[in-house]
Amino acid sequence: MEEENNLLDAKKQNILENSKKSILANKISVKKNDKFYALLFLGPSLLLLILFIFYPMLKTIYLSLFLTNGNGQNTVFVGLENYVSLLTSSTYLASLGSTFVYVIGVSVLTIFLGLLLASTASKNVRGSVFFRTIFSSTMGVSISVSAIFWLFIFNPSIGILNQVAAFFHLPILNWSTDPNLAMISVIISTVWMNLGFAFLVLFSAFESLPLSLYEETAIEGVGPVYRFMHVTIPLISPTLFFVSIITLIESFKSFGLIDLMTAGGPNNATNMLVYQIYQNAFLNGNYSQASAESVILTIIIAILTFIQFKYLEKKVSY
Amino acid sequence: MENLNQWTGSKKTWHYLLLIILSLLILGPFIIGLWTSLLPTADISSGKLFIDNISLDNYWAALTQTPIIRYLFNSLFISILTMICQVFFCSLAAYAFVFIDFKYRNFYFYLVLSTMMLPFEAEVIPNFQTIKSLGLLNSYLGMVIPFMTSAFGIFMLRQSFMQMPYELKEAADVEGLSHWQFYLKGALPYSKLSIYTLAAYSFLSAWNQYLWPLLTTFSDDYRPVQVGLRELQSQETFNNWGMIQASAAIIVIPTLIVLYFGQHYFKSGLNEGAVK
Amino acid sequence: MSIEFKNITKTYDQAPVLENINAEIENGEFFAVVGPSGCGKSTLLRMLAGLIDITDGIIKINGKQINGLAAKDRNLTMVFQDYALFPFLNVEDNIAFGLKARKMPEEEIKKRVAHALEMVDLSDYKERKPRDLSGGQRQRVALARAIASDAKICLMDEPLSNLDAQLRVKMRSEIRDLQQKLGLTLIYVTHDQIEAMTMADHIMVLNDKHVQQIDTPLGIYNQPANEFVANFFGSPKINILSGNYQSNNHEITIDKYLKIKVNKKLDKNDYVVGIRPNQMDFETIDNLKEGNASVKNVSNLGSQTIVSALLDNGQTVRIVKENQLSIAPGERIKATSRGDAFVFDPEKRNLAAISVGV
Amino acid sequence: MKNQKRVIYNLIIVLTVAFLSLLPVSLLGNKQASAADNSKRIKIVFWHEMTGPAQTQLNEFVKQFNKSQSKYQVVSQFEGTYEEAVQKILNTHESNTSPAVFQSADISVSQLYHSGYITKVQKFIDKDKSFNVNDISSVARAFYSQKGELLGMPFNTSQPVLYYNASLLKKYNITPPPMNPSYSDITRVAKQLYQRSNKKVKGMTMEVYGWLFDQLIANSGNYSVNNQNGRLATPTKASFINSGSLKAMEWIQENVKSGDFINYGSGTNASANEMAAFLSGKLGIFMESSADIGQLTLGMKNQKLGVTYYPHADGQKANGVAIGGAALWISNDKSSEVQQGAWNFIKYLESAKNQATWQKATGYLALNKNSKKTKTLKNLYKKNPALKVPSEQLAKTVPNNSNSGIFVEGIVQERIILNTALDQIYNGSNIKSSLTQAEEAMNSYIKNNNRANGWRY
Repeated sequence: MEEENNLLDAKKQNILENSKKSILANKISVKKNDKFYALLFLGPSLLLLILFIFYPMLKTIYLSLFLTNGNGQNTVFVGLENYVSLLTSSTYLASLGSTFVYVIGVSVLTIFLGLLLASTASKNVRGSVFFRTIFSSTMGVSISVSAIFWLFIFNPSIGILNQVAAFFHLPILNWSTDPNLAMISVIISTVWMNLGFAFLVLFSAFESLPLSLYEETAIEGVGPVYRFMHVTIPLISPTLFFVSIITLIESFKSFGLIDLMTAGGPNNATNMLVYQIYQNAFLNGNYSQASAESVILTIIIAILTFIQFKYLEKKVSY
Repeated sequence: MENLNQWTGSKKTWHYLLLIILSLLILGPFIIGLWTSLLPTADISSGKLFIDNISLDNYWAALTQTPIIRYLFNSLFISILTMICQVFFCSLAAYAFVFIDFKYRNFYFYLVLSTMMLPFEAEVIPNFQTIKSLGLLNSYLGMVIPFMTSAFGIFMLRQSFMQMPYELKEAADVEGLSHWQFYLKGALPYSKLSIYTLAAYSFLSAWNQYLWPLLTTFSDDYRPVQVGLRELQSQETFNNWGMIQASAAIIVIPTLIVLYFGQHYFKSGLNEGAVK
Repeated sequence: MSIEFKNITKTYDQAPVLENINAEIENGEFFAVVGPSGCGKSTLLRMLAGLIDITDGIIKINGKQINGLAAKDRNLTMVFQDYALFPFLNVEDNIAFGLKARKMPEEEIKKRVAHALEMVDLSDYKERKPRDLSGGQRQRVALARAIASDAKICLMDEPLSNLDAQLRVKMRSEIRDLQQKLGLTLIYVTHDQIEAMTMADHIMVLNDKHVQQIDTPLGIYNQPANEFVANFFGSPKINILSGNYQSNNHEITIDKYLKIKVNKKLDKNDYVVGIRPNQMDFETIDNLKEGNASVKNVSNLGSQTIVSALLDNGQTVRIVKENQLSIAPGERIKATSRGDAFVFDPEKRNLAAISVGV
Repeated sequence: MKNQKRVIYNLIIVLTVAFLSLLPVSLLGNKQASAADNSKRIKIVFWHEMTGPAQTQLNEFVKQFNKSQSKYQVVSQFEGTYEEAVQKILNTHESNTSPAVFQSADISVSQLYHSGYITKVQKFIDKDKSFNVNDISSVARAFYSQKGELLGMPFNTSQPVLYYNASLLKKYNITPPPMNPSYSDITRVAKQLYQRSNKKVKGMTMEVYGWLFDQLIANSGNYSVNNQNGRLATPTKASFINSGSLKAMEWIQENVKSGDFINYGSGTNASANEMAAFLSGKLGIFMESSADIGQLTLGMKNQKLGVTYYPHADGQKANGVAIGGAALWISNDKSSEVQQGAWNFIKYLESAKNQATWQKATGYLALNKNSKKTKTLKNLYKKNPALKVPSEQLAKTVPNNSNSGIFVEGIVQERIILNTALDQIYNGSNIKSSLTQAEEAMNSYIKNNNRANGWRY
């Protein structure tokens, strides 16, 4: 009897232990390595983004609340004073204004000319591949090269533009000193540089237009202009939106061409947001001011990017 | 796209005329730049542009008297390094977001995505300090490190990885491939096209870097072409226009080659990554 | 290689998808898991494969608990619905893919790949890329990959659902042959009851998070555990009719001509009766006032005729006759039962009694 | 697909070939440097902002210095404009790339003084018996001194002067301006040139450059900021509006109105364009640093260059102008051995012989009093008497607080602010309101800066 009892107990014990084991076993995941791999794979990117994007953003906000001395150390806490002085400074407001003029000018021209190039190149005639290569070629031009090409073209005394003007007895324009002309010259150079990219993207949208729609409108006897406005444009509107927003964002961040062509002048006419930041921080040593300007720039870019995301969300499943 | 048989001859002529005019507008700056690069500087600065004593002297001068070759090498080195790093780190992160199950995955993804809202141009001050304290001012690494990964690249490759049938991953699991093995032998070759696109894109954007190298390079040993050309331009107070145009021509050629071969990937990749 | 599921439960975000699954699979058995889409059959397969975690319960292979063991350590292979072939690898490399990952010696890989290709009759296609193959050929590559791995357990997840009907029939027998030849323990997930019936040794019917029945194909056909199983198997579909139980003569009456004898005493008044269409009969009636149903639709399949008719009490029945009939919609008939029928509990829908003949 | 593959392979091949072909060239470049870079030598990194012929000559000095001794190896690096360089120097301090010795301009005197990043050259002068500081122009030294101590060693020194194209004037039969011209003297020449050339030649320009404006104030004996240009105490306010600046700007606007004035804007491009126009005979008169003489004489092969003193208001004596240019400074973040090397290099550059060579090559004025005894300078003056003009102007100047530069932080800021005002004025804005705006901007800058540094404001 006792033996049997013991046996039973032992059995019970065994069952208990087994169930404990099974509970433990269940906790072990078949993907136990995943945490390690997630860290290994995502870690580097996350670390880099934190170190070079998130941390500096917070630091920039922090710096914008202080005054900085000649050596770039933040010394006196001033709260939002830097922002107040920025937003009441006529220079900064003028800079905001000229940035908007520049951004709008660049975007409108880029879209318009990009559409013109893309629609012209989309017709399959002999040699169209050759023309497409030409139209996209400015994508391979870097900032410095573009600046040098255009600086020479716009050079008031020896530039080709004024030489041609002189030849035809047209008025000689002072491209580098007239504020309006300088703005135009910077816009033209930027648009020229942007065109390759805009053309490439818009052209691929034209390429993927359904042929059947064209055939149908042709049957219905719709004119080309009407068709372009009411069939083509709506069909490529997602691409159009993409190109516009990218161009907007990129032109808000313009720096290189301005630094090379006008250095913000004349009379601050082309002193855009990023050039202001550079000028204040790395020429004047006024880090607090530059930081406040950086924060304002970030807000503008963030809003635009957010609009882009919202739009993408409809198109792309995350 | 349109039935060309219906096109009358004059319509075709007008179309070609338009194509040629647009081509000239696009090519104009190239042509003017290349032409002046063949002229003696003295003639350029006295305004004589339409002359016939052209020569390659300016090119010879640019190659021998300026560090332009060094600049080109620096740019090439930085761009290739950035390209390799970006493809590597972005694809790893994108892989994690698609094929690895971990806590708060979506949170991390949105975190990464949100960096696209923060412009690098607005963060140069603290980043300069960081690079300085890492002792990386005036070095290749200093110019590459902040751009070794990008939210855009991660996003694009994630989209591309998500288009892979998940069964491939399961098959690989059953076959006993580790994440690393599947990443190398499955995910990367499957998404080749997107990888090439990111490579081409990151190469060009690294090549076009301007502000950051301007701030962090202090000697010609490390200056890339963009900044190098700026230095050349400001050093030649006389504005040795011929030589500067020649330098620009020397620099524009490699990118045009990359563009010519990479065109297809830019187009498809940009559409994949952003529009569709 | 025997397999055992013990109280398997799977929940996603608190919502259960499988509850208390129990099953035992013998070595060398062809075990089909059948159920409508979304019933969790693929989930079960993936838990066995080690691709997803088990929330609760135990899975054993050869008596050894394998919870938490990584997929690669379970020594099994899997064939997927979409074949899971790498488009950038040719047939040969696709088959060798896993073997290379396991760092098997080159010689051995060559031998196995050649053998597997021979088994599926694709030796001439080894240089091709998947996109240059037909659907059936791709499926065979996936099979070859399973063969090459030498594992004795093979899991298949609806492997034939992307093929056309004719090819599917052909592949069924090929897979069955392979399984026999290689002595595989095969777990086969499908939503197609015919596949399960024709191929499997045992079938597990899954629905609504639970196992409905595990039995041989005939066992399932002849003794469905509940109305769902009865409904799921057999073509054309079983007739489910409601009737009243008369305790005095152990009979369930559906209408005046349709009556089922029950061989045991039941305790409720209303029951649900399942009669397979081939267990029903009818005769045409000229007088419109006679009979109990009128013909609605007639499908002549050549070897058999399927007639669907509306009973006067509003229920629809399908009747199969093994010959060609000339009968038109609208005609009056008298529908009767040949005798075989299942009686289901009206609430739980479980099998309550079986009627075998009158 | 196959096509893609081919494209990719092509691309890889092209890139690899390009890379490999550049590799040996750049490695060679490195090797040459390292071969000369005798590992035993102490490396002295030297940052400068010289361009054109000055850069060539400076590099030549570096080469000769390295040859002249075997202890130090000076490595010169170009750092852009003066404005960029100051900030780079401050930003890189105590990093592995910062220079041991650097060239920094008049604009940075106060900033560097307060930064605490420099070792005053006075320290080396006091120790080094082989160097007689009195050989160096006292006017130049005063500019870079504070409380009697020399902070940086003046190196490239210039004077703002007025250039005119003598050949053009002759061509149109115009009497050249006198050696010490008044505003109306210049106006006359400019107008005549514009009219007689049938408006083909612009009469005059003054670059949009705050330094030139400051010199106009200095020449009138006024101050740009209070506390006598910051020489008495830390400045607290700008004083851009004074009798001197008003007269000067009225003079400019008079010429703008009559059409003979041309505005080239500001920045590197502006000065380049201005120079190009002058050389190509499209511009008659401009005011710039005397440092441009070298380039101008080089560029005017067949034309004659005229130089005069900086112009002054009518009916007033010229007070004299401050020096321009830059000094050499020693960083205190390097070992004393390196600093000593830097000092030796500075000493080398200041020798009578080298200063004479420097002036001949660049147009910057020789600072060593003994330089004028050298053959180099004697020959130079004999050949081209115009080159003597800036030196004479410098010699005639009696230093006072008005013409010894502005001792205030943020001169870069001041220049930018002034550039804005000048641009407005050139484009016809009201002088007083433009300058008031500039003053306000500068005042708020000074206030914030003083606040940040804990000074009186």
